[in-house]
Amino acid sequence: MSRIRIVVGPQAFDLGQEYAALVTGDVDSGAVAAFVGRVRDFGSDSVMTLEHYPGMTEKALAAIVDTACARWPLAAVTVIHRVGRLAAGDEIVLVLTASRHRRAAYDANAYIMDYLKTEAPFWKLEQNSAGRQWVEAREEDDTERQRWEAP
Amino acid sequence: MSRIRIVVGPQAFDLGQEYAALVTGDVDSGAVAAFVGRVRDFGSDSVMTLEHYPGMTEKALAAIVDTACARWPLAAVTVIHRVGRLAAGDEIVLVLTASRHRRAAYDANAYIMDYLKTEAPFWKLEQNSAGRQWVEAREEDDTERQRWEAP
Amino acid sequence: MKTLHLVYFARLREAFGSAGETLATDAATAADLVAELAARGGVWLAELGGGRVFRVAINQDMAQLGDALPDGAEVAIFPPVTGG
Amino acid sequence: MKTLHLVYFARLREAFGSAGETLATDAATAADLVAELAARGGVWLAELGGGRVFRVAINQDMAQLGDALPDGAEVAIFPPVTGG
Repeated sequence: MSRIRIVVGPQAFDLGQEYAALVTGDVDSGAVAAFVGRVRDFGSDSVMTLEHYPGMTEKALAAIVDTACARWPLAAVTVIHRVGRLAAGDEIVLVLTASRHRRAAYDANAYIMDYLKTEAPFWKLEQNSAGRQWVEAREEDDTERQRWEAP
Repeated sequence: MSRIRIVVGPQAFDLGQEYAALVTGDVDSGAVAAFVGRVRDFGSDSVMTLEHYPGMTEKALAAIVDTACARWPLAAVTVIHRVGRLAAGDEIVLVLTASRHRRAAYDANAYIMDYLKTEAPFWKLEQNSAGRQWVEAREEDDTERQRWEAP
Repeated sequence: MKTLHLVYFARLREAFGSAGETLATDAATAADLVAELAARGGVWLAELGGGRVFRVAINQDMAQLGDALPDGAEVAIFPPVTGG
Repeated sequence: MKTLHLVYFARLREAFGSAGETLATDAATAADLVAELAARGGVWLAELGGGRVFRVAINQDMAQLGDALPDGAEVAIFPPVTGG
């Protein structure tokens, strides 16, 4: 069984602390991959608001992580996604994957991010001095997800 | 120009601190990938000693990172590799890659690790109550490197 | 007649001026429901009438338009997701 | 005649009982040098005579056996690397 931690909420996270919590006492995971997604600057006074679908969000993330755990030998997975108001440079999402194998840690991490980007119900609203707009989904994200579905 | 930090030495590193140093003041890198390689437990009282080729090590790592920077749009890269005596659970290597693009951060990170594993002059000696032995190179590592060389 | 609990998110929530509603309907599938809502005209037609892309979830699972709607289901309609 | 600064690492350093040596030689290529060392017999032949895999670096760059050896070069011989 993989150790799984999924958090959705407004609180900031600390990569160092999450890494330490993931690996403490684990002398079998030779490989840990991490991904941090951050708010990019999109103009003066830029503020991003992350909306989500409470309940479904956690369910969707759990399903994605379970699928990753079935596909790769993972000792532990952490997924944290923030919601609410964020500023440029703030962290949005963290994915940590621990495995005996380097390739499994990398691939499972990218898999989780690719599915999170296309299946987990979060929406970004960008606001700055020029106005406000909902971020449009990128076709590229669908393409990146699809590579995991190839026969 | 990418910001590049390469460290080879006996000191432990702190993922959280290295991440913070990498991204502080950078509101353009929406994606940061990290990889941490750790000493796996290989028996009671296990101790690992990392030997390297001073001078060539730094040169080889710099060449690998430069190639990655030419191939992907990277804002910053950190590579830290420890040498000397390490115990089970200790961190050996850290690679951090920051980019505007998620896929670039992941791929450049895996590329650097794959080349580090096959081109950078480090050698692992394992010692425990059962004896001592130099770790043998794994064919798998060559295979993983070769996928970056496909036409 | 069945009862559905509809919820709207993000751009659609703002366009409809509503976070959700409880609806008594004969819609058998998600496609039927979407057609019924689009028939309201105005912003409903603009968003659900074919011109724009949207997603449907039934009881908090991503669904296809052909999927059946159980009585009492929570049905969410929202734009393609943009988290991460 | 040229002068080479040889360095050995890891398992080879231990097998040869030496971290390196300065050698006056006529070896034109890395292959010539390896043949000259293997001709010493014993552990040199065992490690460099074809039975085991090793790597060569010339002036701290990975090299092929056919590569030329400049006068004064630092030539390293070591097992396949196992870092990371």
